[in-house]
Amino acid sequence: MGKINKITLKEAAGLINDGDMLSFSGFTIWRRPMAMIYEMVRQGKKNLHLFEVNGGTHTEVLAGAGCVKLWESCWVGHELYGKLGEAVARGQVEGTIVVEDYSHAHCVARLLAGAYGLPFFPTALSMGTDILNPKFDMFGKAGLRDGSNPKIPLKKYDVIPDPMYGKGDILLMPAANPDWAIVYAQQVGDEGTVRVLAQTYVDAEVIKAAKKVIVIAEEIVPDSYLRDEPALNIATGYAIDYVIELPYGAHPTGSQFFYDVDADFIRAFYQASKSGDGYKKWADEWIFGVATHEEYLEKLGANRLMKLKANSVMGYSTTVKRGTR
Amino acid sequence: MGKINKITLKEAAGLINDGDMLSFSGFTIWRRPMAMIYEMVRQGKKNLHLFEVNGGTHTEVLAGAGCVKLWESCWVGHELYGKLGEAVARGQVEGTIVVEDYSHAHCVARLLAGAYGLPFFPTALSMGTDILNPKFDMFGKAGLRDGSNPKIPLKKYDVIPDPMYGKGDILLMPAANPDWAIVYAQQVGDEGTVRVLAQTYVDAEVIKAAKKVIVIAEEIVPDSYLRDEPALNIATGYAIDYVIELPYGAHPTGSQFFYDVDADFIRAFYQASKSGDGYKKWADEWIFGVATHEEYLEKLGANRLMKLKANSVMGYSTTVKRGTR
Amino acid sequence: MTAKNYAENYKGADLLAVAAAREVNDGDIVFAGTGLPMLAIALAQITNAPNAVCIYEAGSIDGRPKDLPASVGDARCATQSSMCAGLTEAFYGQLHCGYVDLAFLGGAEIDQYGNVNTTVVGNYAAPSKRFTGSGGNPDINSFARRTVFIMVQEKRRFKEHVDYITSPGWVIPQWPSGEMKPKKEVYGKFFNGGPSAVITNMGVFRFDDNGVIYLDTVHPGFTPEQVKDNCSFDLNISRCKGETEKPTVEEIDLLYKKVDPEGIFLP
Amino acid sequence: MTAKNYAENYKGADLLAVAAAREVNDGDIVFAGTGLPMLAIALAQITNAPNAVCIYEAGSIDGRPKDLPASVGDARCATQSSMCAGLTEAFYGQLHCGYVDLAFLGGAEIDQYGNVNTTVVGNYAAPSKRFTGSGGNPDINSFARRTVFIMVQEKRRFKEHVDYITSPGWVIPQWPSGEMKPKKEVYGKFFNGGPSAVITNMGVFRFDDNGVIYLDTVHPGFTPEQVKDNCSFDLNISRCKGETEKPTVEEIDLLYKKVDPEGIFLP
Repeated sequence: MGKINKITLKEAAGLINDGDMLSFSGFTIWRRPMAMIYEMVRQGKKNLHLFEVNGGTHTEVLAGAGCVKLWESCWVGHELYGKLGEAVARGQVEGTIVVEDYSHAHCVARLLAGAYGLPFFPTALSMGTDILNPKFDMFGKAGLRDGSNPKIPLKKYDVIPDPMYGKGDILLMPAANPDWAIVYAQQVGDEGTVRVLAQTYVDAEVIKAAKKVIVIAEEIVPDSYLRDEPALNIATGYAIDYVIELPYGAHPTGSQFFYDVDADFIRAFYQASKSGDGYKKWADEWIFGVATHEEYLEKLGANRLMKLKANSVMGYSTTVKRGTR
Repeated sequence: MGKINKITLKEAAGLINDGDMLSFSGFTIWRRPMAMIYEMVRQGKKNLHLFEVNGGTHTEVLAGAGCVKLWESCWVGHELYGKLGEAVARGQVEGTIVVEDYSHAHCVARLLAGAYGLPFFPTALSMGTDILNPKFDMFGKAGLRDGSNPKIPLKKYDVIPDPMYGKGDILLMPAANPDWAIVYAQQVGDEGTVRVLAQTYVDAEVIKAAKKVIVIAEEIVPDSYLRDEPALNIATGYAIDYVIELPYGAHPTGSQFFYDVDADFIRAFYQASKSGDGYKKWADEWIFGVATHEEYLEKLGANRLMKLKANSVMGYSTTVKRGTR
Repeated sequence: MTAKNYAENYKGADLLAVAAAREVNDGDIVFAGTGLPMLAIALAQITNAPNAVCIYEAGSIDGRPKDLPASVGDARCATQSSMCAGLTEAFYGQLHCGYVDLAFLGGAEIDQYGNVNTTVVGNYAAPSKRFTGSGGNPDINSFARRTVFIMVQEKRRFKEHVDYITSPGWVIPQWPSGEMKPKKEVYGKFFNGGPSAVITNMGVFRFDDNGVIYLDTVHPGFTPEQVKDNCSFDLNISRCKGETEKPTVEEIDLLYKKVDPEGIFLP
Repeated sequence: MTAKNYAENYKGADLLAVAAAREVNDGDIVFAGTGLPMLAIALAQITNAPNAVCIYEAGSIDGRPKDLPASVGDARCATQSSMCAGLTEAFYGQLHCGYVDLAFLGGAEIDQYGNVNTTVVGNYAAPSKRFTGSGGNPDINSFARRTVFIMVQEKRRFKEHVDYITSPGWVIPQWPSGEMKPKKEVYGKFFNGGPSAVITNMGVFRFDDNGVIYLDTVHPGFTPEQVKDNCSFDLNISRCKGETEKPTVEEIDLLYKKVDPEGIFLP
């Protein structure tokens, strides 16, 4: 019989040190641990090293607040609700964020290696692109590949000839093993079993690859319920270090079968994120203007949350207006 | 809307050529495609190359009949119901079967590489064992690693130093890509979606790694039913080439939620398998003595099958006698 | 078969979606990105390719959305899917495994070899502008048998050389040396194919045996010369075989009433 | 705590299972093979290690069987498991990932460094007898922090050199050269640990700092000398600290009434 280690949002964010390497659950604007993102901004985290299979609104919130020093990923934006990742782009152009680009599948390879305890993972995807241009090894140019940081590999990637079947050159992508996985999951059992609904993205891999794991649970349920259908679970209790139970903990990103993406909220953030001042005003209102997650929800208001609430059969909101018609 | 290509057991076995490389679903004495195994013996297949993550009763049935020339795996036996794989052992000792031993996780690595279209997969498991002793590269000693057989890698394995984090030497295991995956699954949809119940073993990987896939379905169900819980499915219709619908198609091995292992049947086979004559008598009765799978079931008899029938809640038989008490 | 009833009134995006849908062969396994590609595959599945299946990189395979997804990670992608897993399954279990026939992708800049840039403007080491980044574009494009790019036609987007090769075309650098070589040589036995068509608001482009882009058909209302004027490189228009087939009334109807009734990608 | 009530009547297998169960620390993540190891972990979970969890290589993680599984692939392993996947998850997602504290395994032959043979008798290239083969034994043993081997004590099984090193002990060959080296050197930064105990029908063995086996306790009814006589190598019995603790009446009761009431492994 395992048990879970329940802590508060403030305690959880307090565990994250400046300079730590972080990775997150979810996909672009779905199932991101937003409550923790906001709290890390409130606590003024600095020099974070983000490894993300893909970025999203959460990345932009952290980058806009100046929390991010290193960003390894392949994409950042807000899907239909914000074309670009303005804060990361600003950081890259102004040189305040060191950006290391990989392809999406390269990032998956790196995380899979980390999840399986392998130092690297082979892939033949995205060969012949500038992602592999040695001139664009930005961590290398910044002198970060000298082995002094155990979280940064000695090489951005390697190439070896296939010794088994002579298929030609293939890439080796270095493992990614973050200090922390910060995960949002719809259901966590009272013994720590974790279930996410609909697409699993790379959540199971993020949990395995990280040294420590914090999970924001939309709800905590009996483990025995999750164990009735074990094939649907993505992690066991012993893989989870801390659990926070927070309804709407992923807002404004979506949580399948609980609530939809808050498109209007993300559109407004995107507009604000286009300038440092704009971001600051937005953050003053939505991050520093509320002391707790409960105040944040109160500020959003009941009706807004009801509009976003997922239809329990379809798994997404059937009442929110999405398009122009 | 996909459709499935339903064929008969005889047609399916007729597709397998002498010398083909085969792999199977299941684990030791669970969920093996026994009806196809029997039919391949009836049709007198020769020189088969088996790559199996692990062997079991099905391996012994094929090996005893002299169908097997090459066997790459890590284990063969009948679990509690037969200590050794007598037919494979005889083949190895007498030199009629070329045996290439890997560890269990090495076999998984090889199949994963095959499933992902990678030429190799890294692993640090089982280093420092005689599995890696170059003197015991039996395919190499038999001159099979000259590249003339595209299914046999140029090396049994390779060793490279970790270039990313300097963790030390690590193994590269060559991909396994069989000509055929012969799979038994409890449920196949009318569009070919495949679901197995309880442990999935390496069934999803076997299906991906193989060039062609034949599935024996305990039952064919509406795809829409399987699509209501897509996270429980292990393959899509386009990955499946042929489907055979056969109740009790895995007997005497077990099928979770349909029937249990037939321990008495396997014990009897194991005793018979200890000598060539014993095997022949057994095969004359249970393989050549029945023309079809229906005759095989008739010979087993209704009550025997009822005893094995799984309790629909527990997923295994709660009436069959398993031990001495 | 009765004569087709072509639409007279349609928007540029409508023609893009329809032309793209027509690139789908029945039975194709399609790996599609967010946006117009989602419209195109959805339309194809109810017109010319009822047996085509769609994979989205977030992990849904052969989904049957009841409502149009707004992105590939959308909960709507999972409805009635054959498998719903994650990125490892999509990229390695399906794409790297070799199942994918057709990639449906977008791009910000393209060169005459089909190399696409979705990463930066200017020198990557000190860029003047950052786009979203590669996402799965180069992965899907690099392993699919055919790739269709859907793009906006502008002189500054159709370039002699793109600022950054995010996604590989027919002639690409082989690293670490960086020597430009045919994709087939760089990919060795991993080679499956490459870009087969580029569809813009002005025309449909294809690639010759040397992997060089040429104008195949020009959209109604444009001339090959106008298209050439909207390329920075010397576009080959000599093989242009005429006008792009217009959307039919039925196709436009399906697009607005069945595929995107909420007006998500088609305002 | 009240004085323990030790059993007077028990079989060799009972003591094996009980002694093995006592090797489990509460909270251990245990990766167990088929047979006695299943009895040992099941007993430990209802006695000294209620928070220990069990992984079986077929893919069930932290299962709570209502009925004793007869093998690791048994449907019974999956009942109320936290995860039920397959071998990739068990071997790579759990074992190679580094979660496993304790391996519970068997073996046919063992040498003084804890190298175990479960593959062949004689020269592998031309063996006189074939056993089942490695299965997951070397994988689980190679990455677990501690391994407990449960074996039958016979002179021909406790050998100076095993015929074939199926599963790695403390001093092992580094390939391709084959030079014998400490496991720590061969595994580099992948090193997690190695064999911590061997439990037979005659005693409990452990390993010294040089990775050499020695007799730690002798089972009631045997003398250290008798154990030494049942080894082909010169067993160190100088560190034997006395008799193995007997099973208690409660433990035997649990073994026969709760763990294996059907008499699957305990006839």
